[in-house]
Amino acid sequence: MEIKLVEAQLEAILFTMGEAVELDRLALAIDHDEDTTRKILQCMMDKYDDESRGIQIIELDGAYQLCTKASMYETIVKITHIPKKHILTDVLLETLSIIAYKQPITRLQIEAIRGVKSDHPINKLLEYNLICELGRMDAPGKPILFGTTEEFLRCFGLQSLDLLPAINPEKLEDFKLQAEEEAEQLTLDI
Amino acid sequence: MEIKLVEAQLEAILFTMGEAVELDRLALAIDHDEDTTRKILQCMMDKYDDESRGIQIIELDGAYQLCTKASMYETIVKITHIPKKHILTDVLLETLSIIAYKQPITRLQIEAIRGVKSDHPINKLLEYNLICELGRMDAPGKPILFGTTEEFLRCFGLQSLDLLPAINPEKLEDFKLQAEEEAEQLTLDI
Amino acid sequence: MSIPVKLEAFEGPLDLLLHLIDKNKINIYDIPIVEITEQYLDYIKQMEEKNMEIMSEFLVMAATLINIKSRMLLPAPATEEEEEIDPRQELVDRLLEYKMYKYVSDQLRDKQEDASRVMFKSPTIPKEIADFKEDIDVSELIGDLTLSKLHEIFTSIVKRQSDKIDPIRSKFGKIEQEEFDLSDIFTQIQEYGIEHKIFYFRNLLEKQSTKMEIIVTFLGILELIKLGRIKIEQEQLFDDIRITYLASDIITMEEAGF
Repeated sequence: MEIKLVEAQLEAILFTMGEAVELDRLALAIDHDEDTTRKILQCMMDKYDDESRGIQIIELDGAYQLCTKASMYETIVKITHIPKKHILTDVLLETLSIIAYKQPITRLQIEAIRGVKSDHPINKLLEYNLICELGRMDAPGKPILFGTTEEFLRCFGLQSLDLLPAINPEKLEDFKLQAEEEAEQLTLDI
Repeated sequence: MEIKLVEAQLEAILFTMGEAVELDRLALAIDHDEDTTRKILQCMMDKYDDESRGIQIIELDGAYQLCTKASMYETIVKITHIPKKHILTDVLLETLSIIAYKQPITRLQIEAIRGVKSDHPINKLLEYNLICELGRMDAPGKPILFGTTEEFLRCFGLQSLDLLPAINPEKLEDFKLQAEEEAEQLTLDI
Repeated sequence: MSIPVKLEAFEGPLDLLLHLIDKNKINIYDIPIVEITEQYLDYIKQMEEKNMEIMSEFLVMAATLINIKSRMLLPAPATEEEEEIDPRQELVDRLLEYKMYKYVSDQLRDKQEDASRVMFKSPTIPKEIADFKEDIDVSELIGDLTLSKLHEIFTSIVKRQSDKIDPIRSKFGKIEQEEFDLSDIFTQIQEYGIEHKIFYFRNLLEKQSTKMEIIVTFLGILELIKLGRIKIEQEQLFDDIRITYLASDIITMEEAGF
């Protein structure tokens, strides 16, 4: 049935767009006049009223948008509060150990050691707040220097701190110099 | 009816989250066990099949995600610009196929099949998040093992790795039969 | 014979080989090695690209083809009951496997084409909900990981890295243009000869020498013997070679007629 197809099209459009879409644009997309389109939307809105639906179509000033029903709020709060399982995989551990013992270090330097692109583990470690950006290296492209966070050190206890290279500002400068030299060699090697 | 409410909740969750949500998290959010949750989702998927619906629920390796139906593509293109996905070159696709079918696999194993160095395609596939590191092989040199990601399943419309296009056994049989026939005629045509 | 297809179009040595097999409409199991080898070498000759890394992979395949060719030309060693193993078998297996992956990658391409018609939606979690997303508990994440464990992991990475460096091959370095010009070395040996009259081959290689340098120097010595400008003696096998410079002037390679 043709009307069913049009309903499907409108649902697909509103879903993809996410935001409110004006009636005239919707009408154009489904090849119908605005009056018909409005009627079809109205009809859809009634269907969405069914209690088995968690989403609804709302009208905002002649534009239409798909969104969740207000009654679903608690459920959404609930799912976003279910803690995700975070684990330090071998890949993350390996990357973390390199950063801990070689900091400050750039992404390229990490990749040179690991032999593989490492954006993914680096991003994960940043998300986990185990590493952070220490600044930028004074080298072409101003690459970001990574190091471990205070949080990371705290979790390992102060006693163990001496096992890691301390990052005092002077040392950081030294490291930067070193890192720059290494970066030069890196480019030469490529 | 309670079941209707649960369906509404699941729809709201999937709509809000946008990305794929694992079965165990969905189950926790709606206070049901995973088996029941799976059955409800299955039932919802059937309902979404109706021709008046423009969206569908897809399963990706035990996670569920809401998306438009493929048949809605032309209509959506009419109203909005759809960003081009990464176009995979032959090299990337070939490398990705080998990884998909042979995972977990090391770089050297990939190179042995392709007969050519493969750092570049591997790094590109990592960048596109189509493959990931699975860890390291317990062998000399501890080489990195690669495998495909959820994004890979999504990009190729696969529910799980089991549903990779089968390497057509008939085709292989054909090859073998051909070879046997020819082996009889095989002369050392130097 | 003109070859219209650019070599760069091939993904690798197997790809080129498959192309040739396709082009000649022959079965993988029955590759006429001689013809294919010749065509293959033709392609490599067209290779203008100076990328030695890529080039070397094609050359390895060429060497494999030539190896198979020569094994097929040689009479097979008499074996009792064992069936004769076709020297092409290994190549056939590799080609078949490669071909199969090319075949499935076509299927995957279609799948991707279909799947790209499906649209997703980005998350629309209300801001106030997203905001009270709890922080990740770092100490829980770290769990029973200790610094010494972390150190252990780091050490093993460092160790792995040094293991990776092949002590012999790492000295080969990259494939580069020959740095040692025979005519330069030719002159240098004579200069050394005039100064020292009697010396040892080892003396010529006092600095850390590369394999290539040794070879070129040795070639220089051979040329000078041929010209009668030096005399060499070696007491025993593997003894250092004693060189006596007989001439009293220096000639260039051009003058010597090379």
